[in-house]
Amino acid sequence: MSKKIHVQTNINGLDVDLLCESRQSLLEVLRDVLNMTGTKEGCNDGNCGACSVIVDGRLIDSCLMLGVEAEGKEITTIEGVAYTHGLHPIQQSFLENAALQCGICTPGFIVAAKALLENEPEADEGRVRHWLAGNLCRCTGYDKIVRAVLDAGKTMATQSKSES
Amino acid sequence: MARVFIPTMLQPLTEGVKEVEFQAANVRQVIQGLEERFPGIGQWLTEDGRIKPNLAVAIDGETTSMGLLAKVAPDAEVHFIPAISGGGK
Amino acid sequence: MVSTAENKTQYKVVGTRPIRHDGLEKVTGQARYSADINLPGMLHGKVLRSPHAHAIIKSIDISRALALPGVESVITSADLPQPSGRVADLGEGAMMNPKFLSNNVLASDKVLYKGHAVAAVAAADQHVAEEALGRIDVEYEVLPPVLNAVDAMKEGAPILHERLYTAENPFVRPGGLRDDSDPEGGSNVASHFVFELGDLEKGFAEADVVVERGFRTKAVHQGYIEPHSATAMWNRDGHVTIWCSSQGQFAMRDQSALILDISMSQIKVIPLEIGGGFGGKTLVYLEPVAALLSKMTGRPVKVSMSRQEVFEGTGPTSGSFMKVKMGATKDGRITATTATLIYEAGAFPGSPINPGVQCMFGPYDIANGRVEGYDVVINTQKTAAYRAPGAPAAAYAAESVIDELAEKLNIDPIDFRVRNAAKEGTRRLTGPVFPRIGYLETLEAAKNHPHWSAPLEGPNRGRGIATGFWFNGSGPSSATASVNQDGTVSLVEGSPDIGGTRAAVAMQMAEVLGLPAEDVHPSVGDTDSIGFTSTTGGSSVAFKTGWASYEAAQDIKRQMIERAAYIWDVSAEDVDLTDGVFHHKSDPELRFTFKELAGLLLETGGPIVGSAAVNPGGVGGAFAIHIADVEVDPETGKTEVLRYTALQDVGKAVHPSYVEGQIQGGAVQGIGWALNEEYFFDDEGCMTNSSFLDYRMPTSLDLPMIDTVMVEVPNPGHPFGVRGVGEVPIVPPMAAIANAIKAATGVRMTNLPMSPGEVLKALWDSEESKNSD
Amino acid sequence: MMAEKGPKAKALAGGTDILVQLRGRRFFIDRLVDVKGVPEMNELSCSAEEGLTLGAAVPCYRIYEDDTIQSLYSGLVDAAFLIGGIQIQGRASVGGNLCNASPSGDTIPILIALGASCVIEGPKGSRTLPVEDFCTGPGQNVLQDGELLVALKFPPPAANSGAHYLRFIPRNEMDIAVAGAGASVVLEDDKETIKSARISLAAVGPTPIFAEEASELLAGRAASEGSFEAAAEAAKAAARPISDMRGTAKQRIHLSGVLTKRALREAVARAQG
Repeated sequence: MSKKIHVQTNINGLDVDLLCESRQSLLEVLRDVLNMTGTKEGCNDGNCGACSVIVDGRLIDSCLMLGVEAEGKEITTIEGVAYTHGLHPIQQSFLENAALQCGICTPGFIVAAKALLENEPEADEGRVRHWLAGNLCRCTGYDKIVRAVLDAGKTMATQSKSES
Repeated sequence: MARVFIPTMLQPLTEGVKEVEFQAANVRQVIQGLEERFPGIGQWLTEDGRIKPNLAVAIDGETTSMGLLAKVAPDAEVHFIPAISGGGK
Repeated sequence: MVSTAENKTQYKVVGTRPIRHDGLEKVTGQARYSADINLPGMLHGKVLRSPHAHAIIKSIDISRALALPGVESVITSADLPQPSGRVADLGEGAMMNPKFLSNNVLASDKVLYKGHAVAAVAAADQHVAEEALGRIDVEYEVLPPVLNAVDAMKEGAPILHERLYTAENPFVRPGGLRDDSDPEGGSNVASHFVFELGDLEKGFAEADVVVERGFRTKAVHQGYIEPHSATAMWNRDGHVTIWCSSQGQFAMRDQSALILDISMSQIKVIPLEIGGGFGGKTLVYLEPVAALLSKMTGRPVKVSMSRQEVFEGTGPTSGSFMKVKMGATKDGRITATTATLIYEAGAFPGSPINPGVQCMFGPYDIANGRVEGYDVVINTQKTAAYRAPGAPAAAYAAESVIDELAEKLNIDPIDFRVRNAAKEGTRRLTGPVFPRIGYLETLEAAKNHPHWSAPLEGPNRGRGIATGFWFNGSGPSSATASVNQDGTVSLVEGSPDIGGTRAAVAMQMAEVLGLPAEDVHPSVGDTDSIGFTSTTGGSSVAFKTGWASYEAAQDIKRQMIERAAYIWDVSAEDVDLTDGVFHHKSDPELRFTFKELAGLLLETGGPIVGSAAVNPGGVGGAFAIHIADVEVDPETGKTEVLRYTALQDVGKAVHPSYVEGQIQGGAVQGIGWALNEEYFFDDEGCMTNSSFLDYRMPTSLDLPMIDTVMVEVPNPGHPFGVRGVGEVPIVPPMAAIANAIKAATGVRMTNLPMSPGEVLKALWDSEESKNSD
Repeated sequence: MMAEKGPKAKALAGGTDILVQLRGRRFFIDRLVDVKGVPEMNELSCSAEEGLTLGAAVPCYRIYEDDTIQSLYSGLVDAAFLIGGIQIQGRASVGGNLCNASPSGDTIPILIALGASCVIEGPKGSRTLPVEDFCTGPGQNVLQDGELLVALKFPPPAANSGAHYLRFIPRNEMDIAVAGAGASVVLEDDKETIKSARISLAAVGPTPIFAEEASELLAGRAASEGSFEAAAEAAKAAARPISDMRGTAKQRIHLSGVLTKRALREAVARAQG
């Protein structure tokens, strides 16, 4: 077993110190080191998006980033999407639109949708479908997921207007 | 009278007879009745005193889960068909 | 859209769209799936897999692996008892040959496909375990592989199983082995059977038009996003706990017990959330391996598959070769049909040939027919069930030929189907007659749908339809529910939930008790905490476990009525439950809300628990018709799906959103199967596209919205009219798209997938044959 | 750091290829050096006068989110926007895609079409060479042990120029090119005559191909279907594909023609403004 490396990072707003091996991916670090199992492994080669997280504002597959690269970064995972006292509009919209069946791809889709809608709440169907093409779902045929993301975008657009 | 259908691949044993009618109150009696008419056919239908694994009995189109005990109503149709094991959504 | 044919009953909960009970955990990442288990002291297992498609294992040397620091145990099939080759009944037609099952989990003397498990390692972490795999020295004697059924059936083909005999009987059995004393050699044909009805010769003589076609489909994978994972802890007292995600915790228990040769009661299987199954999580792969590694090490062991292992080591559904001949009269009446279906079982017998044959002509009333089926073993992954197993390929062949007949006769394809539609009383080709079914209503709904009449303009575009049938299943099922003092009910049921069935099952209980859906809290029990429940499969759960839940609710209702009567000192016969209120039939003063009475239970005789265990008959079959618009790029052969509508007889939709979801998901899996999905093998039998990059499942960008129409023809065999809904939507898409491609290009595609390269080739061939005319 | 370990050292930029290859045990290394912290490798400077300098570790999203690049090098934006999905574009770099030297690498043909050159630093100093000379075979490139691709340099866009890259894939995203074609054209001031053109192909040979004959025959010809057709035929002649699970050789040659035409149509349309 190889030597462990000390990494300081920030996950979901909390500063985190951790030890990991240089060969461990960020996904492994989240799941096996930190026991944050909400981020899922579907393929481990960047082709399904189940492990999507946001790093410094950018949507990525955590299986394609090393844990040691998290040093100094700000990371958002599915565990950090909900508010302290309630669900994020995207989560609520997934529930109301029945946009999940087995639920294994759901964390990845919600994180991906958050990365889109926080910048572009008015994204249209074409934009949403393109953005989500890196996230595979085998249960739903995407129809209800796309609707849920479009609906959540509307809610978020209204919210940001009423806030400003 | 129960109306009992002979599966295609057992029809060589019945010299081409495709269905027969006789009195039977349950599946056990159906098989006994078949065996009386077509000696040897029973071994294709039962094994170790029960309906063969992977074989289903349909009474009036409805697959029964009661095996040899299943009741056969007067004038019921009885079919022997391959059981369908669970597929899965 | 819901189109109600004869829905007279109004329900309060059934037919509404509450938020599913397990939803919150799934949108926040808290839901625990199989790979999310981490136990103190846990080891990680990895499986060594065969690099060859067909080889004799001459020796396995594990010493170098064991010497690696961090490695705790290495196992091979020598550590498993070798069961007999006699077929065992694991309940409800779930037939297993224990020897085949065991040898698929760990190969014994031969490896039969690339990816076949050979040995397993438990180590401190998965990187060490992976490293150890490279230190297991296996000596193989490589044999020539046989990679498709036609080759496997040839004289002199390499034989996979020296003792396998061809079961020439009507009752397909997944492989029987000859006695060792039997001198006959083996066969790759595991079974062969025939169904016949009427008089074929007469039927074809009456036909004005006859169409005959051959079809080929490839193996496709269920493609669930969650890879298999199992964690086991073998306790010192010989009891084992297994945490895994499967479609049946009892199936996992019973299969593991068979392979480990221990009593089923020594195993407790705890079902975790399941990240998709579609039939593919009905067989054990890792569970006995994790258990044995735990036994060897005395520590909990988790074994997880990579995506490549999922593709190479678990069952896709069969590839097939099919021939169909069908005749019809000028006025559009089908007079006769024949079909031969050869399904590839993979390394061990048991393709879904049987349901394929039985569903093939399900939608039609055909007086004269003959269907023949073959189950053939080849050197590829052992196939597993996949959504309506066997039916989609068969429907692709049948519905393509029907489309061609309608076209030749110049009859509208929906009208042609209406003229030949199966209805209540129609005798199926396989013998039995149909009860009340909703095929005609579904065809009518399609005919009246705006999609069918919408103009489709532009070059290279075409519209196609196809229909499909699936029996639907039932089976033993159990439910237990306890009334809480706050007026809610905790429901434990036995069916792992792969698509929202917890909600559908809880809603049926809520309906009986007059409670809102949210007040019934469903969970899926482990094998020690709920009665036997058959696997989640065959679109059976909303039906059978819904029924168990309905009966358990009736049990609660009866007991609570008795309790109210006791409190009021009246006869129970005079008390009823209406809209969630217990009341005296003639004295309006005597009433308890459900919540009020629930609060009184402990002091008036104790808690109330309702339970039911059922094995219901009364299953109603499902019919679907899909309409697809496509555009084919004539320069690249690529097919774009422009518009898609799926209509289906759903019986009674308990939770319409999740019924729509099933229809949409099934349709899209079918679209993937139609256009791009396939197992691609090199000449040595190695799968070359075992990743989500090259095994091309549809992405969100490849699809339009999938419109659904739920036609509700209640199933008279169920208290709420429920029919299974999950499987039939994968049956029509391949033919619907093939028929649309034909309309767009004039070319009929008879092989799946209809990938751009294949379509392009067909376009070139058709161009060439035109030029040579 | 790289030089110390010789062939057992690799550079890590976005990691979207190399981590998968390491996991698949395609090769074994002792050292993986994260080069994203190297300033020159993260440089992104673009102007109409100076052209574009693209640090080898710059991820794709920085290319397509840059307004200047969008207006000056829209062909490069095409390629950066279609690699993988959004998640991949958040990490993957054009430099990494080039070093990976896959015949089907989606950004390489447009680099060739745009006349980009590679800036390479190594223990023996720096050197520069045209992109079309960089790849030497599937997964093979000219880099010697210890050498590193630092940046790509693009000449300033000529007046009346336009470029486009497109590929053919069975799905609409998340796929490997069955074939791809890049084209850049410079038109005369009449905007109807081609002054010069560069055409390149992906996935139809052991390396991405610079289709010289197809490029040269366009010079001086009308920017019309007839010319595109002629170039497509020449591109087909330049293609030397294999048959594999992603496509047959015949299909790929055919697609080389189809895609060359389509790339030229769009490149000309862009040049005409």
